[in-house]
Formats: sequence, C-alpha cells, structure tokens
Amino acid sequence: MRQPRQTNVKLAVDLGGLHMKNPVTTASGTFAAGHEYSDFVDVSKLGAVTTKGVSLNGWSGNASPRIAETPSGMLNSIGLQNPGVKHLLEHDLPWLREVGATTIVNVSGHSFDEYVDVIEALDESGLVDAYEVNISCPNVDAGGMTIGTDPKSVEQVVGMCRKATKLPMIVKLTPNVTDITEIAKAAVSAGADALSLINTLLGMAIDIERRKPQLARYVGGLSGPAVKPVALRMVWEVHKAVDVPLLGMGGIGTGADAVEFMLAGATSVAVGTANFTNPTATVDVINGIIDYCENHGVGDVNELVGALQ
Amino acid sequence: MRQPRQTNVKLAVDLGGLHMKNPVTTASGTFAAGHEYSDFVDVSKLGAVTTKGVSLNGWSGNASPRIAETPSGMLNSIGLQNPGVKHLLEHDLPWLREVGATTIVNVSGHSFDEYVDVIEALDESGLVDAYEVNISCPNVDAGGMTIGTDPKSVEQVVGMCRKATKLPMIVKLTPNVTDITEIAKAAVSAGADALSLINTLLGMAIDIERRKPQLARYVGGLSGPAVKPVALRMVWEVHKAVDVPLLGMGGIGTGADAVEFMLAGATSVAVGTANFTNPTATVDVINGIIDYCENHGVGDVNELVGALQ
Amino acid sequence: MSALVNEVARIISNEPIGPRLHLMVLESPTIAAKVTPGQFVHMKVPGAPDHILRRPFSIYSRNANEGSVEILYQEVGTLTRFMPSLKEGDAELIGPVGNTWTGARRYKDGSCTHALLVGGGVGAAPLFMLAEQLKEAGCPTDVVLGAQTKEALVCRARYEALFGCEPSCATDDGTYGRAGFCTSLVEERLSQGCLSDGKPYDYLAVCGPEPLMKIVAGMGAQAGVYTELSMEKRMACGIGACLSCVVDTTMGKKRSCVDGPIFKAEDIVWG
Amino acid sequence: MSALVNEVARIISNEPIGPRLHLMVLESPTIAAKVTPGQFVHMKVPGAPDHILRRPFSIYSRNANEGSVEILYQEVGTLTRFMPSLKEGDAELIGPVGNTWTGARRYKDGSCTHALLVGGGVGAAPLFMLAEQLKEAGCPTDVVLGAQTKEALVCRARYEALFGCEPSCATDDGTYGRAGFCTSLVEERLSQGCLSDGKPYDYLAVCGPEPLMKIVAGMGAQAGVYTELSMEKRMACGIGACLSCVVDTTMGKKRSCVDGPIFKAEDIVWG
Ligand SMILES: Cc1cc2nc3c(=O)[nH]c(=O)nc-3n(C[C@H](O)[C@H](O)[C@H](O)COP(=O)(O)OP(=O)(O)OC[C@H]3O[C@@H](n4cnc5c(N)ncnc54)[C@H](O)[C@@H]3O)c2cc1C
Ligand SMILES: Cc1cc2nc3c(=O)[nH]c(=O)nc-3n(C[C@H](O)[C@H](O)[C@H](O)COP(=O)(O)OP(=O)(O)OC[C@H]3O[C@@H](n4cnc5c(N)ncnc54)[C@H](O)[C@@H]3O)c2cc1C
Ligand SMILES: Cc1cc2nc3c(=O)[nH]c(=O)nc-3n(C[C@H](O)[C@H](O)[C@H](O)COP(=O)(O)O)c2cc1C
Ligand SMILES: Cc1cc2nc3c(=O)[nH]c(=O)nc-3n(C[C@H](O)[C@H](O)[C@H](O)COP(=O)(O)O)c2cc1C
Ligand code: FES
Ligand code: FES
Repeated sequence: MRQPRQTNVKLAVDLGGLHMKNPVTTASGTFAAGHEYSDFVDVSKLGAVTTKGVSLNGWSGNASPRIAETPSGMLNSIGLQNPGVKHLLEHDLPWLREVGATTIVNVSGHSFDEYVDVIEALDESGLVDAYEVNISCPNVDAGGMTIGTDPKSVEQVVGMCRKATKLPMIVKLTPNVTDITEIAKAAVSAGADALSLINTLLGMAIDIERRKPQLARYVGGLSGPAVKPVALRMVWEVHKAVDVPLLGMGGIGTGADAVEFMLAGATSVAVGTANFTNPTATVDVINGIIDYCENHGVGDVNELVGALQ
Repeated sequence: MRQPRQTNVKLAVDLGGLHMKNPVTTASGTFAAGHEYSDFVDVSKLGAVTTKGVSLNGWSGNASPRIAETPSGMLNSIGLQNPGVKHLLEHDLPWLREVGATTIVNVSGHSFDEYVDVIEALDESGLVDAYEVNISCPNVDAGGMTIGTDPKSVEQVVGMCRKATKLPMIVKLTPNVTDITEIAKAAVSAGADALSLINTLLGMAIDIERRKPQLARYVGGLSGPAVKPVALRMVWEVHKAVDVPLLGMGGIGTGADAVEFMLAGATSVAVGTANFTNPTATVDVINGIIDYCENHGVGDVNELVGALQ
Repeated sequence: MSALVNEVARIISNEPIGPRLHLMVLESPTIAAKVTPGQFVHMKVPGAPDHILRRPFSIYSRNANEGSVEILYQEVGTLTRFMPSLKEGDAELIGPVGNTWTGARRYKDGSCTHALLVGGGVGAAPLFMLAEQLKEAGCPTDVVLGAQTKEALVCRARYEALFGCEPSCATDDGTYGRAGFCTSLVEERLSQGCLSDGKPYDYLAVCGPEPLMKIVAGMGAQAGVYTELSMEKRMACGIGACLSCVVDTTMGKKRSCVDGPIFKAEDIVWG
Repeated sequence: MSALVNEVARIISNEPIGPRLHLMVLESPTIAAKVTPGQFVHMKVPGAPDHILRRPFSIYSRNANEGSVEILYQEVGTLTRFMPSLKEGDAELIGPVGNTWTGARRYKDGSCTHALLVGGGVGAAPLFMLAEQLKEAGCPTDVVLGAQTKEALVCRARYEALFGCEPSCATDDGTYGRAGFCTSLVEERLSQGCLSDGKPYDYLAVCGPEPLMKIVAGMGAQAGVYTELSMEKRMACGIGACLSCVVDTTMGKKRSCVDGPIFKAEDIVWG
C-alpha cells in the first residue's frame, strides 16, 4: 500500500471551504468509493476521495460494451450506473469515514429535483465533506440535452442545490461547449464554491470488421492523456474568468501533469483514467508534486496556483 | 515516390460536385501545396491536394514557439501564415495543375469580405477545382470570436462566398462548439456543397520548468490521433443531420482510420498531422483503404459511406 | 478475496506455440504464490505507451517455487499482435484477480463427484489449473477441447500428461479429432457420462468464445448439471472500481473482474 | 536541394559518451551518400508510439562506404531521455534535410581564406563535417569548443585528430581549458587572428545554444567577419511544409528546416 512520502513542503489546500491535506483527489467514477484501490494506496492520505456519481434510487447504466481504447485515451459509456444514495450512505461513506478519508460525493440527477433529493438525503449524515455536482448528465428538465451546456439550466440547478446544503459545493463542468467561461460564470453566480473541470469529451470509435460502434451506446466520454491539452486550456480560461478555486482534471497521471494544471490555475487536481493504467497513480502524483516543489524551492503548493508567466 | 497500388476496387467519389479519383486528400496546412511532399508521394495520384489556408494579402502568422507535442497529438499556433493569394496563383496552383493534381484551395479571411475577395481573385483562374472555406479563423466581423461558432455568422459568410463562385464549395467546421449539427445546418442552408470536419480542438500545454506556456500564443489547435474519437463522433452526428457529403479528418493515419470515418458518414477523408509522422501517409492511407475493400468484398468505396450498423 | 498486488514482472520467455498463439512466462512470485484456478492478471504491456489500458489474461499455470506464471495468449487485436515482439522487458501485473472455479470445493463438500471441463480455443488455458486441482483431489474429470486446427490445439499435450489420457478433441477443419465444433463432443459426454465409470457429470466448467459458452450452458441446463463459465468482458480498472466489465445476471449487472470472472451459468442473462 | 528520402535506418550502436551525451550510429546508406555539412535527419524514434512528432538531429559524421551516419545527442526532454534505452530497432530518417555551411564554397571562390568554427555543447557536432571539408580543401581553420565540464567536451578528440592539434577549449567549471564561457576564447581568436599565420578570419561558423550564437554573432559583426549560424527550432514536418519552425529574419519569416538550418548571422532578427 503506497503512501505519500515525508516532506517539509506545505501541501494543504482549501478548495472552496473544503480542507484537503494535499491537492490530489480522485476523478469520480474511476475509483468507486476507494475501497477497491485500498490494496494499492492509502486512501486516507489522499487530499480527498471523490466517489462515483450517485443518484437517488440508483441506475443500471448502459448496455455493454461500455469502453473502448483510443490513442492515449479511452471512451466510456458506463451511463452512471450506481446503486443509489442509500447504499452509498450505508456502505461506502461509513467506510471512508472509518479509514479517515476526506470525502467528496459526486451527485447526479435526471431531473433538477433529483439533484436536490440526493443532497438532502446525504446532508445530515455528517459523512460528506463536500459535494461535486455533476451537471453533465443528460437531463429531462433540459429537454434531454446535457444541462451543463446551457447557462440558464446551470444557474437553475446549481441554485437549487445551493439552497439544499451549506457544505462546500463544487460544480463539475462539461467540456463539450463553445464557451466554458460562460457556463463557469453561471455556476459561480448561482453559488458554486468551486468548479471542477473537465468531464469527458464526447467521442466515438468504430469496429471496422463488424461495422459497428465500439460502444453499445455509439458515443461515449473520452478521457486520459489525449484530452489533457483541452482540459488545461479550459482550466486556464476559467481561472481567468472566475474567482472561485478550481479542481482540474483530464489526463493527469504524473506530478508534472498536476503541476501543469496548478500553474494554469487549479487549486487541486483529480486523477482518473490514470488509475487504470497504474493503480498507485494517486499517490505517485502526490509524490511527484512533492519532488517538483522540493527541486524548485517551492515551500507551499499554493504558490503554484495560477503561477503561469 | 510512393504510388497507390493497382486495384479493381472503384475508388472515385463525388464530394459535392468535386470529382476525386479516390477519397483521400490532405488536411490544409499540413502539406503546403504539395511540392514539399513530392519526393515522397505522387501528389497527382491523391484524391486531391488541399492547400494551406490563403488570405488576400498574406499574413505573417504567430510568434514562436508555434508547436508542442502532446500525448498522441500536437498543438499548433501557426496563425495562418501565408504569402497571399497572388503567390498561390503564380506559383503553387500552376505547379499543381502541371503535375495533374486535383486542387482544393483552403480559404481564410479576417473579415467576411476578405473571404469573398480571395475567392474572386481565384475564381477565373481555372486552377481551382474546389474551395474549402475555413470558418475557424478569429474574425473581426464576428467580434473577434471564431465565426464558425455562431450560426448567424456562418450563414452570412457562407452565403457571401456562395455568391462569389459556382465551383464546389466545402465549408470547414470548427469542433469547438456545443452543437456541431447546428453549425452544419447553417452552412448547408447558406449553400455549402459539402462540409469538412474537424479543424483543431483548442488546447494548451505548459513548460513546468520555465512556468511558461509551450506556445508563444498560449493556446493552439490540437490535432493527431488523440482527437480522432471526437472527430469521428462529429462526422457521425453531422452525417445524420445534413444531406451534403462530408470530408472527414482528425487523426487519420492509416487505411483503417479512414474506413472508420467513411463508415461514420464521410465521403472522403483528409490526412493531416500523420504526414509529419510518416511522409507517405497519404498514399499509405489510400492503399489501406484498397486493402480493406479487397479483403471485405467491397467493390466500390462508396458502399462504405455511412454504412455503420 | 486476498489482497491484490501490482507486481513488476520480468518477461522470462515469450514464444509462439501455434497459429497466432503464444506462451509468455513471467517472473511474478507474489502472484504465483497466491493464484487460484480461474483467476487472471491485469497486464500493463510494456513498450506500448499510447495504449493506456491494461489487458486481462488468465493464468494458464504457475510455478510457485520458481515464482513464475504462464499465460497463453492469442493474437486478436493491437496489443496481442504487438506482444510477440517483446523479447525482454518488465510487464506490470495486477493480480491475482477474480473468483475461482468451485469444482474442487464442490468435490470436497460432495456436491461434485464427476467433472467435465470444456475449453474452446484459448479457453483451454484458464481451465488447466482447475484440472490439476481436481486431479489432485481425486475427482473423476473429463476434458473436451475444441480448436480451429490441429496446430491450434496447443493445450492438448498438457492435459494428456496430467491425466495420462487424451482429452476429447474437435477441430473445425477436421485435422485432429472430431471434425466440427466441440459441442457435439460435449453432448456425447453429457449423454454417455464420465469416461471412467459412465456416471453422470454433476459439474461442468466452460471457457471459450461466448457463443460456445452459451450453447454448452444450454446443454448443461438441459442435462441438469451445475455449470460454471468464465466471462470475458473489456476491462479498464480490472479491480472492481469502474463498472466497465459488467455482465447481465438475474441479480442485475455484475462486474466480471471481481464478481467473476466465474459465474453460475444459470445466473447469466444472455444478450 | 537534392531529393529527400525517408530511410528505414537500423540502429547499429547507441552508446553513452559523456554526461547525458550519447552517440548513435545508424545504417542509412542513401543519406550517408548524400549528406553535406550542416544538414540534419528528421528521426522517427522507434518504440515511442505516443510521440507522433519526429526529432531533428544533425549529422555528426558519415561513412559513405559503410553507409552509416552518426548523431551525437544530448538528453534534454522526453525522447532524448528515452533514446538511450534503444539497443536495437529501426528508426526512420527523413534526410538529408536543409542547406549547408558555405565555408568550403567560399574558400574555393576566395571569399573565405581563414575560418573559425565555434561549437557550444552538442553544437560541436554539426560543425565537424565542415571542419573536415575545410581541412581537405586546405583552408586554415581554427576551432573553439565550449562545454560545461571536461567530460562533456566529447568532440575534442576528433577535432584534434583531424587537425593534429587541440582545439581551443573552455569549460564552465574550469575542469578543462579556459574556465568560463567559450566566448572569451572567441574574442581572443578574433583579435589575434588565425593561429597558423595571425591573419584575420573572414569566415565564422557557430553552432550552439541560441544565447551563445547571439553573442558570437555580435562579435563576428563587430570584427566584420562573415558569420553563419545553425538555428534549431521545434519542427513538425521537417521538410518545409508546415511553417512550425520559422525564424525571424530581415526578409521575413524563414523556415529553419529547409531555408536553413544555416543562416547568415546578419539576416537574423533576434527575439
Ligand atoms: C478475465 C479475462 C481473461 C482472459 N484471458 C485470456 C487468455 O488467457 N488468453 C487470451 O488470449 N485472451 C484472454 N482474454 C482476452 C484478452 O484480454 C483480449 O484478447 C485482449 O485484451 C485483446 O487485446 P488487443 O489489444 O489485442 O485487442 P484490441 O485491439 O483492444 O481489441 C480486439 C478485440 O478484442 C476485444 N477485447 C479488447 N479488450 C478486451 C478485454 N479487456 N477483454 C476481452 N476482450 C477484449 C475487443 O472487443 C475487440 O473485439 C481474457 C479476457 C478476460 C476479460
Ligand atoms: C536542425 C536541428 C538539428 C539538431 N541537432 C541536434 C543534435 O545534433 N544533437 C542534439 O542533441 N540535439 C539536436 N537538436 C535538438 C533536438 O532536436 C532536440 O533536443 C530534441 O528534439 C528534443 O526532443 P525531446 O523529446 O528530448 O524533448 P522534448 O521533451 O520534446 O522537449 C524538451 C526541450 O527541447 C526542445 N525541443 C523539442 N523539440 C525540439 C526540436 N524539434 N528542435 C529543437 N528543440 C526542440 C523543447 O522546446 C523543450 O525545451 C537539433 C535540432 C534541430 C532543429
Ligand atoms: C469509467 C469512467 C467513469 C466516470 N464516471 C463519472 C461519474 O460518475 N461522474 C462524473 O462526474 N464523472 C465521471 N467520469 C469522468 C471523470 O471523473 C473525469 O472527469 C474524466 O475522466 C477526465 O479525467 P481523466 O482523464 O483523468 O480520467 C468518469 C470517467 C471514466 C473514465
Ligand atoms: C500545422 C498545422 C497547420 C494547419 N493549418 C490549417 C489551415 O491553414 N487551414 C485549415 O483549415 N486547417 C488547418 N489545420 C487543421 C488541419 O487541416 C486539420 O483540420 C486538423 O489538423 C485535424 O486533422 P489531423 O488530425 O489529421 O491533423 C492545420 C493543422 C496543423 C497541424
Ligand atoms: S474492469 Fe473496472 S469494474 Fe471490472
Ligand atoms: S518543420 Fe515544417 S516547415 Fe519546417
């Protein structure tokens, strides 16, 4: 079980009211609720664990095949399969509390109300340290469109969630938009304490032998190193446009990747697809950040945030 | 000098009135006007050569560094450096005609009028077989925004270009939009004979040693295998949304890649960044398409177009 | 499930042993010590950095003393076609992953008295450690193997050496054993009973292409034999976290990596 | 410019020869036969498929009879740090790319009578074929080399063997030759004139880090010596098609790959 190494570098960051012992959390959906990875890394030593998206009563997700590999990336169409908020409350969150992890719960909904219901179901438990509201779900109230692509829907759903909790609320943005800063501003104006970006880019892959899409659902979300340049660009654009802290992600697998995101304006970072390549990626990223800071005379990681020249 | 091999497979396609002897052209800006690659491939045997974007009086482009490598991709911010339409007319187009190449001229402009001026300067020459109107340029008339992200601007500029020529007009779309089908429909309604997609995804990369962006202009366009899933998805979406033929591109480097695009709905394809990895990529892609057709009993490549099941 | 490790595993050898079939031996002492029949390793293939996903391969055999494991792999796509070029280097193996065939446990508790193992193609490999286990326990066990050609029947000799008699074989092209699919051999065995004593089988373990497993599962159900399958789905994490690899079962979607790969045939909802 | 080829080039050897410095020998008969001093190859590094761009390396030397070329490379980033692990395999080389130093031509037409070559770090390599050419032509030629340490002065011995006398050397840490930057040696040479006869130089060729080239170009200009530089920019196509590699000159932007890499110092507009 890998541990972050000792250092004098100050690693703690504040993500919109959420205290993180270091800037590294997990990207929702790639780490379940941490238990599966606990043979490999000490999840209590991560900045936080972000859990898989949860809905009120659970969803069964999409048909198989659900993934495909692409150059330096992968497509997924898991379809937000989850057993519902009750299961999370009874099994995963108590375990995370017990091992001493900081917990960010990723919240999903097919309607605006469902987001609120999920938060209300969790808010009194004392088992949640922050929410990450994933507004990239295909949504009925937004006419089947992803709500995260329309500033008005974003304002509405984020505003409703804001009323439901006083805990730190991170809003997670989709990159599949013309102008990410417009969406970011809408989320902040409706009360987001922090923004998380990016979710996956919509993509597709085809099996030319069978003349069929690689994914049963035809399209899926692209993640991994391939998307890193797009993610970094959006973090930098949003950093210049809003005043809340950012949780950057998209292709991060090394300390150097994380430092790029922090220089572009991220206060903390999430490791997603890289966990699949390397199950100790989260701790390796923390150690890589420490290496960078020590080698470059950085005494506090916060010095890196937005320090691009 | 590599040549496509002999085959009984029918390779000719019609791209909105442009006759191509096979479905493979070059992606604008990666092949200049073909001369530089003529040591490696017989450019007269390509479906077409698409030239580097040209403006009326030329532009000097962006500062250096202009490129950076990313996982399975690259960023560029050449900034549409070009010597202007007169140079193209006097040097490049006559050479292409002389060697017997089919020529698509990629047209740029900083204002709506400049697009028209470029087309008017070329239209009587008899040296152009089709235009590819690149509406991904940052544009003054669109308030500095890329015109290709706003359906109204797209309709306007495409309509103006349409009046200036009777030659086949392909309109090249930017992928940096929420809904590519909306832009595609606008271009078609204004008279596009075909659509070309995708241009590059906006991205960024950071040199963590110097804490500076890798590109002098901070952001640039992402291309290469990394973007292929996004490109394929957009080709498929647009194929379902409009009735004109499509020229697909984004990460194509093999015959298999090309077949994926054709199955998704592209009538022809362009090879861009792959030329840098492999200078015979264009011909290798043609030969790969031939292999696929022969091995799968496809007598005419047109059978592949949109044949995804 | 015992703790998983991510072990750096030196490639000891990597040789072609049949048409598009290769045997790779890896130095992986921790996994070699722990692995039980039917489990797999999730391999980071070295030298292919543009491929970010690992690939799952069942353990064909292990040598706990030497600390090595063997995998038998078939060329089907990009990485399995690249792997034969690896002459040295370090793979990374997550393992041992997954549950195990229940044959040996069932033999001990009496619910299995006669076992039939059916391996189609490279599906013969994940059954071999089960065969060893059943043999050691003393369970009467018969084996049916199918492959496209004689040369592709690469596991036959090992089964023969283990049991001292030939497994029943079928080849698609008739170059060895019964001509055609191995399903007719399975039907025969199920109707005739165990080769040693003619008693009916009460445990059937199948591994191979999904269509084969579906047919054999149907035969097992009809014959009223308890049947297990190894389900192979595309995997990202390989350890239960990502829900890439789910199988439709009567209890809902199950992760083939950690809830499987071995499933009761009767639980599977076929697509 | 003669026609370019894209040649599959077997790695014959690849050895460390100094701190983060390596010598790679490649079998590339067509390029070995054609290359002229100052030209480079654009290399597809094998085994790194996630890296889609080639890397440019100057030809250090060639053996036209054996059909091989040598490159001297320094570890600076991802691929140059990966390359030392390549013990075998086939690179792909586009080449020979670019223009050539004009020293030898100038010696023939009389505009160069005394040459001074200045190589900083690995910049010593692209000048070596020029040195050979000038030596063969009979042009009095002096050489100044700079490096960080004695161990990094890896080209010194070859220059010494060629001319039968030591080049003037400087090391940043003073472990060999003059302590400090090699610019003071250049200044000395320019003021004292050619080592053989004290006559002033009329041809100066410089290759090294851009700041060094800028300083030496300034010295050359002040001394009124015709000066040439080799400009190294990031390259995508490497053959003049993509405009990635442009250099600002008094005649506008020029492509360093095919309009260069050798430029007249006076034409460069420094950034
Ligand atoms: C638990 C388990 C055990 C396995 N054991 C063996 C074994 O012992 N020997 C063996 O030869 N193969 C085994 N496989 C299958 C093996 O994992 C795939 O053949 C391999 O991943 C294909 O990789 P590729 O890069 O060559 O193919 P790709 O180019 O990725 O794909 C080619 C084809 O293989 C399928 N495929 C891709 N990834 C997987 C995957 N992770 N699992 C299943 N199919 C996939 C694709 O759907 C596609 O049809 C096993 C699979 C699983 C899930
Ligand atoms: C005409 C020419 C001749 C050259 N000859 C030699 C030589 O003989 N020996 C030698 O050691 N090096 C030479 N170089 C430099 C060499 O190409 C780079 O060191 C190499 O490309 C870096 O690759 P990387 O993957 O290690 O670095 P990366 O990880 O890609 O980048 C690391 C650093 O190297 C710089 N760099 C990246 N690509 C290039 C490039 N194509 N050209 C220049 N700098 C780059 C980047 O800006 C960055 O600062 C030459 C460059 C040119 C243009
Ligand atoms: C298999 C998989 C499942 C995912 N599930 C979720 C999810 O439930 N909720 C969510 O907000 N994002 C989800 N994502 C997106 C990731 O959290 C992350 O935003 C994205 O993958 C980019 O980061 P990466 O490149 O590091 O993976 C998922 C990604 C993957 C690959
Ligand atoms: C160096 C470079 C220059 C480009 N210049 C142009 C251009 O002038 N006009 C244009 O429409 N697209 C230009 N593009 C975009 C390509 O034509 C193509 O749309 C994109 O690169 C995706 O294809 P690829 O992945 O095959 O390169 C350029 C791309 C690159 C890499
Ligand atoms: S592969 Fe991730 S849950 Fe099975
Ligand atoms: S590298 Fe493409 S023009 Fe020089």
